[in-house]
Amino acid sequence: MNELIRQIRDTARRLLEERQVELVLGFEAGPLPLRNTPCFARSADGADRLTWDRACGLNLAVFLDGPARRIAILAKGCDSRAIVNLLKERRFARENIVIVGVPCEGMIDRRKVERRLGETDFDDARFEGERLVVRSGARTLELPVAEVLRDACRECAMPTPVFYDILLDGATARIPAAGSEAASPADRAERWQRFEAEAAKCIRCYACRNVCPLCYCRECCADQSGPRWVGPAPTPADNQVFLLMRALHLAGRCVDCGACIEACPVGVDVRYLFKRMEREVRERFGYESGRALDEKPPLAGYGTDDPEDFITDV
Amino acid sequence: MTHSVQDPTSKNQKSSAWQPRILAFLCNWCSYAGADLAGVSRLQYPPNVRVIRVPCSARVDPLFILSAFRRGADGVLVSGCHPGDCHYLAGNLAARRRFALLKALLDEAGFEIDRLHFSWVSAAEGGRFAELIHKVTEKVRALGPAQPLAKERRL
Amino acid sequence: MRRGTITREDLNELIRRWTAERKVIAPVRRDVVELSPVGSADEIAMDYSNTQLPTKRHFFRPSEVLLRFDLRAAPDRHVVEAESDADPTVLFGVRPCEARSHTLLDRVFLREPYCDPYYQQRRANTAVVVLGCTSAGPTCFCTSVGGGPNDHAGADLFLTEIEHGREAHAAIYLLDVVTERGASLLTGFDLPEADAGLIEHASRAAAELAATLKTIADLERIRTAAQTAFDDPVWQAICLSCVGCAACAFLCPTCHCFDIQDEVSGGRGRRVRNWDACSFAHFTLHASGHNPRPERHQRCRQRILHKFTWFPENFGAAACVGCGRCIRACPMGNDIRRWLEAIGKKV
Amino acid sequence: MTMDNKNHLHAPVPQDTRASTASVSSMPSLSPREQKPISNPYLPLQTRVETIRVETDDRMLRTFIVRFIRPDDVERFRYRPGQFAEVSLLGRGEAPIGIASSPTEGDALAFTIHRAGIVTTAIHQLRPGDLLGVRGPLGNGFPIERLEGCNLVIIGGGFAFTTLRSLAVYAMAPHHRGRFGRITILYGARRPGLLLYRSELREWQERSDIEVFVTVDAAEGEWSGRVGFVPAVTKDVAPGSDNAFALVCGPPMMIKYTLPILSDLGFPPERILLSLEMRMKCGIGICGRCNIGPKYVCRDGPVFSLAELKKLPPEY
Repeated sequence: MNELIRQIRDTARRLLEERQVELVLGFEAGPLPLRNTPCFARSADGADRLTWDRACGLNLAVFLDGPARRIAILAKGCDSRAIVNLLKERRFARENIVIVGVPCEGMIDRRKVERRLGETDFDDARFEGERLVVRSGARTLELPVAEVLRDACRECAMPTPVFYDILLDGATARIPAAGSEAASPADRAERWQRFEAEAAKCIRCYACRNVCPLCYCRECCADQSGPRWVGPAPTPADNQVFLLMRALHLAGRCVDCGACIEACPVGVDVRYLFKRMEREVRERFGYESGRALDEKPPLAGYGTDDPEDFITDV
Repeated sequence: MTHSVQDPTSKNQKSSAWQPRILAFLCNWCSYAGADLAGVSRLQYPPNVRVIRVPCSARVDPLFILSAFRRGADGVLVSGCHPGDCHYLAGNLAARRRFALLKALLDEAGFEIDRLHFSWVSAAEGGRFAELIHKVTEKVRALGPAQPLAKERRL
Repeated sequence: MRRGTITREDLNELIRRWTAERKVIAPVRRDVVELSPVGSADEIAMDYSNTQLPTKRHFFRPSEVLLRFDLRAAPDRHVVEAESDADPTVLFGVRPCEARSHTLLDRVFLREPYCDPYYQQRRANTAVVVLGCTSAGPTCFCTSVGGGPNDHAGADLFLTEIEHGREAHAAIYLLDVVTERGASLLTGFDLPEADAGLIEHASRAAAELAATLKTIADLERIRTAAQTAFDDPVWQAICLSCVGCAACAFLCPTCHCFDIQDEVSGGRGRRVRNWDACSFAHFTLHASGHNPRPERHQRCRQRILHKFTWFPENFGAAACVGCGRCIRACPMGNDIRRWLEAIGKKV
Repeated sequence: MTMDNKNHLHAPVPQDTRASTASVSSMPSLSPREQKPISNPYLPLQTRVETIRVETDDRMLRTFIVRFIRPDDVERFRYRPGQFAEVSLLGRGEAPIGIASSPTEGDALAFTIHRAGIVTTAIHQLRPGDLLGVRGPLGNGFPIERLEGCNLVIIGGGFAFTTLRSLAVYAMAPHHRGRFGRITILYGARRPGLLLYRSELREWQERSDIEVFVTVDAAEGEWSGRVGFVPAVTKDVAPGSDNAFALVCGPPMMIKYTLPILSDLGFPPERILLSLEMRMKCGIGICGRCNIGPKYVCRDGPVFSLAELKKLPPEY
């Protein structure tokens, strides 16, 4: 057991024993390699199940408005930013949650591993320093961790939470890579092809929406039936409208935690749309999602001198 | 699993018979009145625009716009009061943020963004409205029938 | 049942013949292994664990036109039945669990007196060539639900690799002719009889593989869960981290719920059925606002009991083939095997 | 409960293209393009709206009398009381609606439709002469054969009275009346303006061969009839349970309080029949949303005996 896991368990146990919280949200080992699953720890026993490694890619903030009144949550940098946004949107009371910040080394993109293997199944995966060793049947593959990290993690500027109640000592926090937002093709038709190809994969299971802590509408526009804005059929146009609307509804709110990409069972990845929204919001409105609790969300207000470069003039 | 919903006769070719169908959301207080003035002043502009009157440009949810394209509009125009002139003080300023993001998003996705226009037309600007419709219609016409996002052009 | 041997080379020749006269859909390795129409045998992956998506979408489309209508036509011609696209097809190289799932879906879609014509036509026009398993994936539990690496249910032809060969084309397979339809695929092909030793060897290998698969305890007893554990808190406990998406249902080879919607534009339109799932809250929502299953644990319970209690009651087998896709697909890492074990302790 | 297969919308599946559920490997041989046309249970039959009657003073319920456009569809749609149909408006969708008419009333069908969702709201906009799709008849209906020779106690509340009306009219028809014993009808609504089929109820009350009790929760206007909740009136009237069936349809609260009274009156659960409502799509037991445990309301129901329901989970 490594030092970080020991800290996590100790902290969880203490919070539960001191009755500061009823529940600690963390991760425990999942049924499959590289798949830690949410752990709902309510006792010292539960706390001892908690674990941590580079396969804790889900965003636990999705459970914050649920199963208990006072909750402690283990939060990576991106998770803590999601919590900031949820607090701004008054989803729960600040005093009811204890944020346990976990410095993040970056999470594995399972899809990248699968693509390297050419299989969705692997029997075993373990970390050996900066290498990931994956076994599938008789094949063993050694991959440098850096190559199979999520793009979001490779580009993450805030891997260590900036908003927390307790910050665990993670001297291992990685140094963020230089910002390298994946460039989109300059050619419009190529961009459309890319989007069309991603949207075509979508089966409309809504895993992306449902794992997203910020996608909490009581009734999603994709489910509304009167009027029916987005058809429920996984047809090209309906998928495209769904994905575009999701990106738009998360503009200025998405924290690039990557949970939706991780969740997708068929590998739809439209992170670049979300990144474009992030960039626009930053450049146009000077706003960073989840940076500070006292910054007003850009779409909750307006500016008198916002750029008008997109306006058709005559 | 995909259904062919496109009409092969009206797609892929910019025949002279084809006329773009443009949906315009006009705010009740300025742009709709501007359109009215254009009509009263007998200004000529292309008949390709179908107008939906809305109380304010801020009433226009991006979902309306995507839905219009999904249902086969070739172009969409949203027009409201000039910044500072909003009947509801700042509706158009709030809308401006949303539209900026929508347009950037569609650009990123590779949608032909010249199909989507935002503008400001006041109640006194009948001439400007006619000019705007000329400009928008020509831009959309140049692009031909909309393909991306369109589902229900012909079922 | 006739049993012969066939080399990969001869198999490729057969596939070439099939592609000339019908559609051949087979596993193809892209990013991961996917079912896809193929033009030649070279594209087919024969060395794979399982495809990302199940074969049900071939018979039961994610979105399917049930009828078309034109409100401008004469009143008795408003409705036009959707044209069939059930082309003659060979579904080649699918896993035994997939073929088994077809036999389960048959029980629903072809149950008398109603017969789903869209499903029926595709089923009637599709031959299934199964590739028996020689290894098991980490989520496989087919033996727990009546299947197995050598399960012939739903197969028209059944292939078992008996010699891997140094190079791909050198592989040798045992070929079982399971049905008439399978035999018709071999018309004009001289299939050498397999010798008893080979058959013996293949079935021993399959049995050994089956023995390595962990079985789920108490699965039989779970059939009584609706009676004995319907109100048990176990349902709330297992579904704590379920977020209510449909990844499990849409990737399940046997889940078959659907929705029917009309799409219309300018007087013309179509009535379409789309996949739907019991995990969605609006699945059972009445127009009045009443919902028989408003809570998440009720919906999880529905999913489990439908598969392991009620489907067996109605159709004589669990609505599960143990492919394990739901385990892999679950974004929250829920594992149906753990769920079943937890429930099994309560019945 | 037995199902009358003769009544179904389409011909049986041809033997050679039918997959047996018993044996898993009996699919037919494959020959290119061999597709027999089979009748399609998803296709609606087109009807034309003949008459529309506003039933209640809140205008939320209307009765639509419709007639098939193709004369031979009448024969394809032979139904029994208690069955329902997927009523559809092309472009809007389908909604499951109980058949309010009785097969004894001729070729026209009646649907009394509550305006609730998208489809029913659109149907309420229809005018005489408009088209309405009808897919069915679906469901088991009331078990007429079992009811034969028995007394019928028909208890309805609010707008759930539609299929009970079908049964009542069926049983009262001259050539059927003799097949049943005493017929007692108890029907209630919240107030007089919400009673369905008011003029018909008055006619029934004139008849000597049936007993009709109409009640409202609260009187208003010129109402001179009974005032009281259906369960209370049931207790009051106390229909005998000897050789009798109780057929109950109504809102959940009415059912909840009526059932114990029926038990007290000596009705065994096997002889209390209820007709259920559930969200449905396919109507033929495939799409999976109207189940109560292993039973599909669309296919195994909508009529269940209380004895059957007691064996099912309380999820409806």
